[in-house]
Amino acid sequence: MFHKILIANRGEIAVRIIRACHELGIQAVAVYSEADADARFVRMADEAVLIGPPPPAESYLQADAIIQAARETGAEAIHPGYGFLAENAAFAQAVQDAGLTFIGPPSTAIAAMGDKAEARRRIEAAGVPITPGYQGEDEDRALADAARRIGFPVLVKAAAGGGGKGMRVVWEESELTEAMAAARREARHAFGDDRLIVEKFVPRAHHVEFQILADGHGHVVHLFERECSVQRRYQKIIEETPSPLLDPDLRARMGAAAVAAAQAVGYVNAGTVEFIVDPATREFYFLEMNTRLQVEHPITELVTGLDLAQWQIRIAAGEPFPYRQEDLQQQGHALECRVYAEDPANGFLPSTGDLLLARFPQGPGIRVDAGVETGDAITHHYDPLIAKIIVHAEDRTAAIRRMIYALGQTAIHGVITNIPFLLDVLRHEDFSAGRADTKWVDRVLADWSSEDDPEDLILAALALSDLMPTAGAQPVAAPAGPDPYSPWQSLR
Amino acid sequence: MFHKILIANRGEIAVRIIRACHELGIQAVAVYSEADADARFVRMADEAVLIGPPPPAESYLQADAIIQAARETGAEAIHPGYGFLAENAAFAQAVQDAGLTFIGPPSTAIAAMGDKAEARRRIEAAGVPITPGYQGEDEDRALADAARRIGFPVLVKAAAGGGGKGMRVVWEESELTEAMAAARREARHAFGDDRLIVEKFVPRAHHVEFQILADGHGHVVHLFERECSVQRRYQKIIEETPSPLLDPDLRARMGAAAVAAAQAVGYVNAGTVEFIVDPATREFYFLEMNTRLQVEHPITELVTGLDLAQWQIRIAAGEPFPYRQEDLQQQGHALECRVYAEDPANGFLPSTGDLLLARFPQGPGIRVDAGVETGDAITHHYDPLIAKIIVHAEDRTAAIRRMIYALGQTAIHGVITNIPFLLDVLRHEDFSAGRADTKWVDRVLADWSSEDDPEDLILAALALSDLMPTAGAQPVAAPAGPDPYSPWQSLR
Amino acid sequence: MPAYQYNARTYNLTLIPAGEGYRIEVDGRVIEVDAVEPRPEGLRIRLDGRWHTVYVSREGKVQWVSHQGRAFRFEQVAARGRRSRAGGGSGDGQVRSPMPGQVRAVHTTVGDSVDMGQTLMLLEAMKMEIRIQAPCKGVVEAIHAEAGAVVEKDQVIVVLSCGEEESDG
Amino acid sequence: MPAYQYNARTYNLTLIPAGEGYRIEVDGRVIEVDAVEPRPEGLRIRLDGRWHTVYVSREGKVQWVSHQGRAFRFEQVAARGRRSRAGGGSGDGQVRSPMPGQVRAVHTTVGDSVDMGQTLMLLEAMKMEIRIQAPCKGVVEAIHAEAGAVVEKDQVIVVLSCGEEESDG
Repeated sequence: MFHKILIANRGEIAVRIIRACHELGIQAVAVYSEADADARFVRMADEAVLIGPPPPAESYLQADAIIQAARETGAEAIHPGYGFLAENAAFAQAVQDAGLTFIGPPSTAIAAMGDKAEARRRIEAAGVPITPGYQGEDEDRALADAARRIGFPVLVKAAAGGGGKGMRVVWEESELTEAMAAARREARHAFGDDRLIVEKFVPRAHHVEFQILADGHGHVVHLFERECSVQRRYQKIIEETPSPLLDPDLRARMGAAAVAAAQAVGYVNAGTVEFIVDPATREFYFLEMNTRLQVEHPITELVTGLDLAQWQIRIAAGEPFPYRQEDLQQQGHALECRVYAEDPANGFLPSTGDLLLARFPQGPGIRVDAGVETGDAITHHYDPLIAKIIVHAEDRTAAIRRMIYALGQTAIHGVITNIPFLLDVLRHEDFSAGRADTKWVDRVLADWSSEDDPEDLILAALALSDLMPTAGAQPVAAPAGPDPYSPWQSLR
Repeated sequence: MFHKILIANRGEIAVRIIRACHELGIQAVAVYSEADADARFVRMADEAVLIGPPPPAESYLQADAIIQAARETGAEAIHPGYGFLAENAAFAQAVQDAGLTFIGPPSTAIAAMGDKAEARRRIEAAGVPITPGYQGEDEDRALADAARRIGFPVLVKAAAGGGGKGMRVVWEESELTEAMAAARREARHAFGDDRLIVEKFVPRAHHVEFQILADGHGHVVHLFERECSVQRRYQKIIEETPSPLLDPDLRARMGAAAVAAAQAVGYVNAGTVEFIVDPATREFYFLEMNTRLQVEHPITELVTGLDLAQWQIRIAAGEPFPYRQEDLQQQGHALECRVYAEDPANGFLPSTGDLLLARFPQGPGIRVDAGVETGDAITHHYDPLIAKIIVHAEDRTAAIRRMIYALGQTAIHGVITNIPFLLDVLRHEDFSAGRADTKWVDRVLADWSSEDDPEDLILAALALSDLMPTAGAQPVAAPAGPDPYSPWQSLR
Repeated sequence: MPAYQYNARTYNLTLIPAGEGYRIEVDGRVIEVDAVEPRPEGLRIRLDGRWHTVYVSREGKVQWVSHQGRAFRFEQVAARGRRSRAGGGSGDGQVRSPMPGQVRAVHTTVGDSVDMGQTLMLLEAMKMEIRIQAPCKGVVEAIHAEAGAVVEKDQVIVVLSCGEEESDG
Repeated sequence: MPAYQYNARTYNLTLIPAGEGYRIEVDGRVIEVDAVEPRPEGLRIRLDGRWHTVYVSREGKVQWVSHQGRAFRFEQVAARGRRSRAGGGSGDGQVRSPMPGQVRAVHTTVGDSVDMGQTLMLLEAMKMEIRIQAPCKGVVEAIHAEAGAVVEKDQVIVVLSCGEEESDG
């Protein structure tokens, strides 16, 4: 087993990986940008190395600086988290070339799956169904011809990308030129690669992904599905498992397809095979494979009882995965809500500021993966994710009830959050019925606004608020003396 | 379903039940003694009623005052928690007579199981094995004759009791008279009933208990076992499930016996059937049945995925339990450690005081059931339990590792705790091997003392401690003005 | 007697002790509070016999109040005051940044005539790209942020002189 | 330069700034601290290149320090001081309560001759019953707590005059 691991990421996922390291008795090295000098993941790490200024391109995407930090601190392996360099095959290769272990798949598997066109060819050859699409010459004219052949609506997306960046639904031909330009621009900024592909768009599709785990000894299993259809503009906001759409037969067929997809590229470590499912025909199509830990991995951990972050490390260290497919099962139902710093009543625009209060829920079946605490800052440099609220309960009804309770116990002051929006989704009859598809939010809740007027209790608290000490407004670590960094003075 | 429930208890179990109520959309009424006016469970409740001074006999054991509080607040049901009135048949009957629902078994079942002699007769008739013993005339002379017949060592214990109170192992006849006197005294104080019984003492016995759940429609299941052998003087300190001692066959036979025991007394709601198991012969004997929720119920919740506190309420409201025995299974491994305010290096004597700091662990697979927060007091009036640290992981090795991590993240200042002792138990090779019997702690760790000298890091922190603001020493809710309860002034 | 604004509405509050609790007047309407207790975790308030824990945080003139997952950001104002100029509107031709972020590109220059809806700038924050569009047909009078600059929410980034027909829209 | 006691041992501390960190002398021995940062959750200390978070709380002269589940309760004393009379010992015939609790019964009266180990009192706390036994053979000189009384830890509850043969045991 490793003695020391460097985490090439920030925020909640860095916190998650540090916990996994510490449980396994491994020291954790953080790397951080100037904006994160006081961040929670830095405070939790055994060592921390500054790698650059706030913009990701100058810090968290600086592969050389990160590998250098690993060398200097004596870390034997690098965990990339998700985002940033997690799906960068060149980085994985550079880590290996530096004599370190990359905690993730081989760079060849990342490269194969990272190129969407290449991925579709490999996956189709493995017998996994894919949507009709085009992955040939990357010229606007060729793409436009393909779009016309496939028939509108089509999806234009980055060959290199994921997460909705560089992705556009094009409903009619007149929109195609601007959509391709915008997609290329976003793809270039996000991935440094502006190649596009085009494919058939399936309306009312559900997004159902399968977690897979492959050890270094040829053993590949799936850890069942995650239903991620509740999305706003391609951004997942609520995930759950089991999927209300699947039955045991469809689950088994999709799980087998996911395993086949992983095997087609010689996959090792944790990965996710994303499918779209047509609820009318119950056909499923390969969408893409994410060659890293997902944001929503905790719901799989809760229903399977396995610790995915620890298994990533254990597999990278050469440990065989001991369970056969038939040993694994889903127990109960898990839900995850992503609490974002954004204003749902104001077009979901980002909201930044200092967290005057970050109070997270506690209780049986409630898990919180957060990268921040009271006093921390939400800046415009990074992802607006404040925390993931995750619940586990005996069935879907109980899980929804528990999530509503948990969000009701959450209090975030200092930035606006999407919690009222999440609560309205959870209470919506379409969601209860499991009918939400990937466009449901954009279609049904496009004009969402919260019940706006503060009720009597809120106004009473406002009138009485001077009764409370203004803890939030004071620095949390108020200095004991004139200079907190000078104990010499305060001890005299 | 109920609209409002009164909780006739305090501390962590009152917090646990309030959470269950709130998740189910039920209002919770707390009752409290003068010592608990500022307690966390009171702050969490929707309503709270003062019922008397600190001594339990004048507050939490005041059945009439509690029933009166339920009437006045319009609560339709009373949840007794554990301890206090939870296993008092007369209280259960009085609640029912007042037209309210007692969230627990029928008073007849409590009475049958509460009287140990009666319980042994009923259980033996149901075909469940019991230890050789004596439950006849309750006179010292008759008990002494029985002890000689059974053969030393024998166990002298309260007919009405549980939890080690009024219980003594008597290794030779010369100790018998004083042991009976002490047991009667403790039994009288604890239960108001000083009758005793005597039975065979099985050395190296494991304590293995089965959780059962019976709905009001004749459906009884067991929710598997809890291994509770790690005890200090009859006080459980670490519990786990599955038991390292059981195999599937023994588990199935004991589970069936537990269900038969419950059925023998017409049991309804959650209960626990305690057995002792002889590790040499793998014979098991009925010990007693606890007719209420156990302190250690969370480990069963974690491996079965069921919420026992919620099911107690749902069953009391008439809901049928929907799962058959074969639907239920144990997933992974769960451990609970009881963090007590006691000084293990000083004979485990109680330690009281204000909690300058109560920092509990967080992370995947970690659950904390606590009745206190930073700033709360631990008084001599009640149980020394500060918190239950509970973990769930894929197997026993991972669960132990996770518990060691979780206890290492826990920081309690203001009272001495048993955490260093718990850590040493968790790291002991006998515990790792699953060999701990109920006397193991008293036998092997009798002379326990912590590695005493503070290491360099501790001394460095001591020298540097003036760098920190003395948050712990200040009142947590520092007043904003001269009088925090007078907003009129502070608003002017 | 403080007044607070939320969503363009002003709440004038009066607090009068009444027995164990308070009588709160909000613009003439009365809320009776049975009792109140400040606690480390929040303000406990008894309304109609039931206790609630409400979380409050203050920072300067801003008072946050939240309960059951809903957070309200109130701004203290002079009593009977009117809403101060804030929020991401465009109104009189002052184009404000609707979010904090970085200017990715500027698509116009001073003196340009622009149509309503024409893209003036591209902003990026938290991996999101937002087009800043002209709120009216008009002429660009000033540009206050260049490519690469970091802007705050509500900061004026472009000033237009709007044609009269759209200016009061 | 403060001194602290823990478990009858006194630690005399000297703190000297050294570069980014500190040099700490403990009774002549040196601990080199690379760096230190006070954080809301605790004191972050870098020793031998590795950061640790140590939790500290102060209440009057008592300083709590904890790490990895082990909590130390230090008491500030005058430098080079000796241990103050504390802890639940018996020593010179002063019998102290080993825990806070309530006196359940008193089994002796002033003037009684008692044997070593004889039960003087029964105390109860947190549902636990503890026998207070005579630490020596001797005569009861004073009883400072009656049945029902609440006593603190280390409070003197009985005073014995010990027979000479046991008094230095």
